[in-house]
Amino acid sequence: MAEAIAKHAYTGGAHAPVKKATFELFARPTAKTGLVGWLTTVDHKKIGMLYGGFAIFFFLVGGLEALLIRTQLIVPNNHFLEAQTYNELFTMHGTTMIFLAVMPLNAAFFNLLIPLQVGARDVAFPRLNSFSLWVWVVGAILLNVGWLSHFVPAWKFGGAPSVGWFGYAPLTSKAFTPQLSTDLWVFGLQVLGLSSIVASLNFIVTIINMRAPGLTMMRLPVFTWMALVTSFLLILALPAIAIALVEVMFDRNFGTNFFEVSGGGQPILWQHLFWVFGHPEVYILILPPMGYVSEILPTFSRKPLFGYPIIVFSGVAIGFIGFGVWSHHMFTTGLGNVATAAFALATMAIAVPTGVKIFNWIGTLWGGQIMTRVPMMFALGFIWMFMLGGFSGIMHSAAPADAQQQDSYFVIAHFHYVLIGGATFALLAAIHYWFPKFFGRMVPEFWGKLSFWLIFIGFNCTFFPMHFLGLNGMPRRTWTYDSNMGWNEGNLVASCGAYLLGLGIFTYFAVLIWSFFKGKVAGNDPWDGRTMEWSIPSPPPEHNFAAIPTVHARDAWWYEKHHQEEIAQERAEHIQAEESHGGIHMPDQSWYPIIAAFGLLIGTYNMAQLHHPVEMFNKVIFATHLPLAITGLCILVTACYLWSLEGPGGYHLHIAPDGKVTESRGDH
Amino acid sequence: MNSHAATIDHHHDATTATGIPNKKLLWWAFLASDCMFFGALISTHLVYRLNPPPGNAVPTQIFNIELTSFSTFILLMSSLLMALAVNAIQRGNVRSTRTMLLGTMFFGCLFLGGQVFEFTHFVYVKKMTLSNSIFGSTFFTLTGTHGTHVAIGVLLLGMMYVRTFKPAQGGGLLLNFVHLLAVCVTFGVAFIWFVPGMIEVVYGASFSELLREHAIPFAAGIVGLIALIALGRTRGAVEFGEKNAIDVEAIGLYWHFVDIVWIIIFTAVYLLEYL
Amino acid sequence: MTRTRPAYRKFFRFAPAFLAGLGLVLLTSCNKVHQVFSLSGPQSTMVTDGPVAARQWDLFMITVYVTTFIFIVVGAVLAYAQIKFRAKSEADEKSEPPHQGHGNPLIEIGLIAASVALLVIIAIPTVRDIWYTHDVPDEEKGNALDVTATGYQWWFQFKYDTEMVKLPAGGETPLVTGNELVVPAGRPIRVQVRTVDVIHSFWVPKLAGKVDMMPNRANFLWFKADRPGYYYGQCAEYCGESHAIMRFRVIALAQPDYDKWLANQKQPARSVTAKSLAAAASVPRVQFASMKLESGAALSGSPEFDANPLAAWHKQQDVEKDEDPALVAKGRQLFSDKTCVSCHSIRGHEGIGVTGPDLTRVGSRSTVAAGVLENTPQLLGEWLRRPNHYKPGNKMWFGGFKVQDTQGEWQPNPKLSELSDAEINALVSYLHSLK
Amino acid sequence: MSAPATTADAGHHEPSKFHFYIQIAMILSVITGVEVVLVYLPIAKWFVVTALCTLSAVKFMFVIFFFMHLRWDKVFCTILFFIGLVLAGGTMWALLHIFGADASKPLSAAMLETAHLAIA
Ligand code: HEA
Ligand code: HEA
Ligand code: HEC
Ligand code: CUA
Ligand SMILES: [Cu+2]
Repeated sequence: MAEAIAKHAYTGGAHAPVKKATFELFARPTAKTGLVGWLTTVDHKKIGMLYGGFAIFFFLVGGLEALLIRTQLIVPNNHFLEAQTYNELFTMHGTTMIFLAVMPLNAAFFNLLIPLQVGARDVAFPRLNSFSLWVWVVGAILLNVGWLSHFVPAWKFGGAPSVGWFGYAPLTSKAFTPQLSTDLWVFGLQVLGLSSIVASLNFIVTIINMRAPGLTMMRLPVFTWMALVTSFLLILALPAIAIALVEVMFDRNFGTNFFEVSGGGQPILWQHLFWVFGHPEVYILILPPMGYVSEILPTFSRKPLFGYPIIVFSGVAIGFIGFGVWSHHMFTTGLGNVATAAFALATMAIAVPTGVKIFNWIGTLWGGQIMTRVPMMFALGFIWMFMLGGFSGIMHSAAPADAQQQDSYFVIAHFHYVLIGGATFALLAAIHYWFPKFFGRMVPEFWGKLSFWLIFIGFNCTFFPMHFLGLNGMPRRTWTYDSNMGWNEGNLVASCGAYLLGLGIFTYFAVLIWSFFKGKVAGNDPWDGRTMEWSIPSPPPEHNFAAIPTVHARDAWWYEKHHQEEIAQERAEHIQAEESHGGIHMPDQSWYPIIAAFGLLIGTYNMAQLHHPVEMFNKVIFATHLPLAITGLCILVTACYLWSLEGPGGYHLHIAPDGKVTESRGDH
Repeated sequence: MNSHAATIDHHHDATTATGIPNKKLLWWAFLASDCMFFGALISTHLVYRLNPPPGNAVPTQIFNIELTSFSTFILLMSSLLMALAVNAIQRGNVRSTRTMLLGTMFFGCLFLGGQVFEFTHFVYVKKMTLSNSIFGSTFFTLTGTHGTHVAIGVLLLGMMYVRTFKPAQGGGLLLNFVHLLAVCVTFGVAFIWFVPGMIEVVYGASFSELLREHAIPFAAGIVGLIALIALGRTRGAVEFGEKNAIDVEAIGLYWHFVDIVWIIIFTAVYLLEYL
Repeated sequence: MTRTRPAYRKFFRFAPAFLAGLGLVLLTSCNKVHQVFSLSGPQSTMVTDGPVAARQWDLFMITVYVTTFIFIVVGAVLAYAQIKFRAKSEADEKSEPPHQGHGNPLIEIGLIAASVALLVIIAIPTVRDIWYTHDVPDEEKGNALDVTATGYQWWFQFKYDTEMVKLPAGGETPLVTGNELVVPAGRPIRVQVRTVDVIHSFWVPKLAGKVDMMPNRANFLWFKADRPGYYYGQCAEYCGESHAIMRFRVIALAQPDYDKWLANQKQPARSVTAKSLAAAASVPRVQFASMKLESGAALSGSPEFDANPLAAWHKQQDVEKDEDPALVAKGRQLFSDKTCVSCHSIRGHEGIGVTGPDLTRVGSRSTVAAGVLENTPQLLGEWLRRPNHYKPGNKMWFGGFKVQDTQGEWQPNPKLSELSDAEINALVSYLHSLK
Repeated sequence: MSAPATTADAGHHEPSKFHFYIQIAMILSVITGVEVVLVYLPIAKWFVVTALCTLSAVKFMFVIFFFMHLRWDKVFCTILFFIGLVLAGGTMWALLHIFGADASKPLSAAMLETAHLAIA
């Protein structure tokens, strides 16, 4: 009985009767490859790869923006860029790197790995997952369309957003930035937030509810734990910025007074709401990387993670304390002594759980057999660099000292150490580590190591001098500086370092592309891994597991490798049981998620310019964008409705004893 | 699998690791997130109440506490009906579920109508707009967001209601769509024009005047209502049944949440002003 | 994974050691690198000149000591583990896996306790200094000078709340200056920071950390200059297009000098008459042919200026010897005719505007346009000719030299758009006569 | 499975909570009534505020535990929801304290005060 339910309720919904005569607006696509296959996919691995591909593209774009920034600052009083362009560049650099590069890269790994690590066939809500992806794309488009006005005068967006990545009110009010770019920034972030919330809800349910038998919470791989904490942070932190963005949007479009001083508004409220989100956000960026590192270090030390429960607990603690420290970004806004002191102390407290992680990673290395493969080098680089970044964070937390550091290059140094030395290093480690799993090919060691050293050296040359620039009084977000300030050499070194770093990044990705086509074919388990994803073929088949595994220990695969007979028998039984009740159920692809996202694009794009007339072919078509905005929202609602009627659908896979997979639809 | 062959335990799902159905978990997580949404909104409102600027609206001169208390009561009743709808479907009673869903929507509509009345009253009679005072900005945004939640709730309930008619043998998408349209039109007209109008009448406006003023929407509403009644008759076997209890329950969670948010708003935004 | 170790491995193995060595050599020998890490610029937070900044630096150093200590300890252990436990050979990697140990709670608790203890070392002075840096200490309150600094996009206005000047029309008003805050050394200064538009921030690194100028908030900070000096300040909160060059200066003077300066400030604007001239001038001093400035140059301080800025500032206070009364009078006329008066005030002369800095004594300032250009005749002329080149988006260009048409497009203002060299010459003479 | 579900064997269902729900709803309405009356009663302000907060909290709990079935569901649902609730509550509490502090008095409100002083 329970098995029967299992089969149906796997996708969580109603089971359609056998002979269905649904009036279908769009036939459910079945193509697994090709454009349609990718656009309508609900397979978590494909969605993960799409996330990853887009994110890497935007990482390069953000990096290019950074290189332009560094080029402008290479000498004093430079005229390479105009002030306005520079402001657009750093705004978009920050926004891109955070929302369009690191977050989606993490989302990519969530998608790729969570179902594999918990032993599931997909996420809990596969179509919702595809919706998150396409909504994210909508947000990325909205944020970046502004660039077009630099190339096509007809697009009057007023350039890319230029309010800084935290868009402090009242600079975002219509009086100071009347351009459309700011509206697009507001809507872009809002849409990205929606995407993240939806995706996170999905991951939370997947991790909590779709664990394979025997996989208790305290056996969950650390990466998955960190993904869970991150997802919680996302659903709890994003609402704050969502409300703040709504308020700005109302201020800009409907004359409300939230941040309008003449009406009694207090712009500081924006800062509070932003950082209530913004600080947890930085842990959203770093916790998944801590997860990657916690997977990679044990693998290459050939030892389990030291102090697993404490690492997990400290991750949760970081997430929790992270909600109580937001005002450390506002030490200079005159919070009052008590609040300043309270937030300073709370901020320092975060060093403790973070330190615990560092200590346990060292504990993991201790007594191991360290194999310095490329992922391991990035992971070790992560520990070193993140520690340095954490220390400058502690320096910030001493509020009176921060009065000198805030908005100076010292902050830039701090957060690039944690964001690049931390998050990015770990991501590069992760990409390298899991590349063989998802593409079935190895990345050559030599080129990997070369790119590591280029990146490591370039990174330190770029950002180490920035500490000194900051202490020497160089403010951030300045498009130019004078030659008598003592900043010339530091900036020159930093810019040269940035080029080196760029070269390293270029090498890294060029090698990946080469390996994709020409790399040595990897086996299922090239690194002698410890978690479940290494137990299945590379690249993983559509259904992930021929049989849902039963988990017996914390490092599930490691355990299986050392208890092979027992496991083999268990496996065979599982396969048989599954086949006896109809085979492996797989969800159907669907058009509706992407159509809904398209509706959202039309809706938000037009809502952003509500008060402008719609012009086409030099003619005013509508007096406002309202009709188009409503059209977009109607598409969205209709698509969601059809989506709910469509049901999860599905087909079955049957695995023959010789491993051949066949597909069956309908009757069973 | 047959619905009478198995007892469906509505508090335990054997297919998930925790025994909590996926959908229920999703909605509870979403509600946790929604707490932060309203937390941020209510904070904004209260923060601006702490130190009001000159020229701010004076809430007690604007509010109509009788009407708001009545709305609160209405929303509580809708919660009751929602709970009963879940109760009914968990016992496999589709008929009763439909009635309860309609009832919930009806009360939701009354609440929304009350809010539409309140808003227009504040704007045109009390001269408090979204933009002429900070109180107006925060008040309308907070209660408006809540109202939007209610409206989305009504829409979701409408979709659920229509779905209970989905024939067992499939097909009928078009009819389904028309049905949903009828729901939208009827309830839309009810809360945008009819209910606020009736409140005016209670406060002394003339009914015939009202009819004349909104003749077109009212006509549309009546057409919608007739369509609803016509389409609402049972036509053969339906797919919807006890196994869908989780779907109804999920929407129920949302609906009750909107209710508890109002419990807080009612105290924090309205009642406390009277002290 | 090849059997034999490729040669490159050797290189990579020694890379860290090589790097560390290279770093050390560079650090100790090369002068350039020395400059990178030296913190003695005009906005250094290390070379402090007042108690607030000194406290902040000392606190910073405490954090540095503590974290360096941790870094050395943790780093040493980490480095040791990395070297000691590295698989020495291919065979090592394939051998029996090491003991699968899971952790040790005692070590963990010990480390947590140690971390907390180290944090307490930072926390105590942090809390103490939050209170110290917040407001003037009680015993000095009576001696404090109150000023109000107001941020505008992209310049600063300074108001001496207690120093009143007589208005020509009768009544009195607090003394107002722009972009240069002159204060007495040795006395605590309490600055109320305000803004008229977006958020700015008041930051004079050598004297005190920054406090933001928040709209709708009564923020303030205090500082004291230990000795007379010329201090660089900068807006530290991103405030729009020209945030980068929203600068200002604080000049601390010995009390007698300050009193003299104040007395002069309270006078109406200086008028040049033939009688007041020391010697007759013949040639116009401004040579516009050389006005082009190469990129990369110092705009706000020439080498002579930088050698001793305070002295340069004092020199700037002196009336010029070779003034041409006719030219000055022409400049004064132009100042009205060209509608400069609508934005600027010159107390005692024409001018009622408040959207731009008060120019009553603009000739005695050491910089033009909020610290962007040194106030030489040549650079002042540059400013008047191309304000938008030196300060993109500034409100003198957009609003003065350019005005918006009905479509919202910026069109040149026929009155102001292009000033001729002769006009600029006259205006500069006039503005520089205002000492 | 497509038969109208009313025919299903009632014995397999859990007992109906119809009357129970109605009782809860009545309690909720009564509490609401008491709240509205409370604000008009001439009693000490602190008492009314405390009473209002308590009563709202009681209503809140009634709805989530009975109407929303938390009482009958796995505790994890309760924990999940309370994470959000506690964080939201904590953030609100912190924000209200920060904005209630003297340092946070906005200039516009201060203006109002001086205006009052001028009149007085
Ligand atoms: C990945 C992102 C990330 C991470 C992990 C962190 C981690 C930390 N950050 Fe950082 N931070 C940012 C990203 C991040 N930050 C960004 C992007 C900004 C700027 C935003 C902007 O303005 O644009 C910022 C700004 C910022 C500020 C505001 C500066 C300012 O604008 O004035 C502060 C102030 O307190 C701060 C503090 C901290 C602290 C205390 C930590 C701690 O979590 C660090 C803890 C780690 C360690 C301390 C190292 C390891 C610990 C040990 C070895 C144990 C022993 C140590 C001790 C006992 C000290 N950060
Ligand atoms: C994860 C986040 C992240 C990452 C990875 C980076 C990466 C880099 N950042 Fe980052 N930075 C931020 C987040 C990040 N930054 C944020 C949040 C801000 C604050 C913004 C604000 O103030 O609002 C900021 C601000 C900031 C500034 C300060 C600007 C200012 O205040 O005026 C500077 C200046 O040097 C800088 C430099 C760099 C450099 C050199 C890199 C390098 O690491 C980049 C390396 C990558 C490359 C060099 C790419 C190489 C690519 C190619 C060679 C091929 C290109 C091809 C195609 C596009 C197809 N950044
Ligand atoms: C639309 C208003 C406006 C008009 C008209 C205008 N200015 Fe200005 N002026 C400003 C503003 C605003 C600034 C500050 C610019 C900045 O630093 O961002 C300024 C700065 C200056 C400065 C530098 C002041 C200092 O303290 O550094 C001088 C000198 C000056 N203006 C002279 C003139 C002259 C001469 C004219 C007429 C030819 C003129 N201005 C017309 C608005 C105006
Ligand atoms: Cu003013 Cu930056
Ligand atoms: Cu932070």
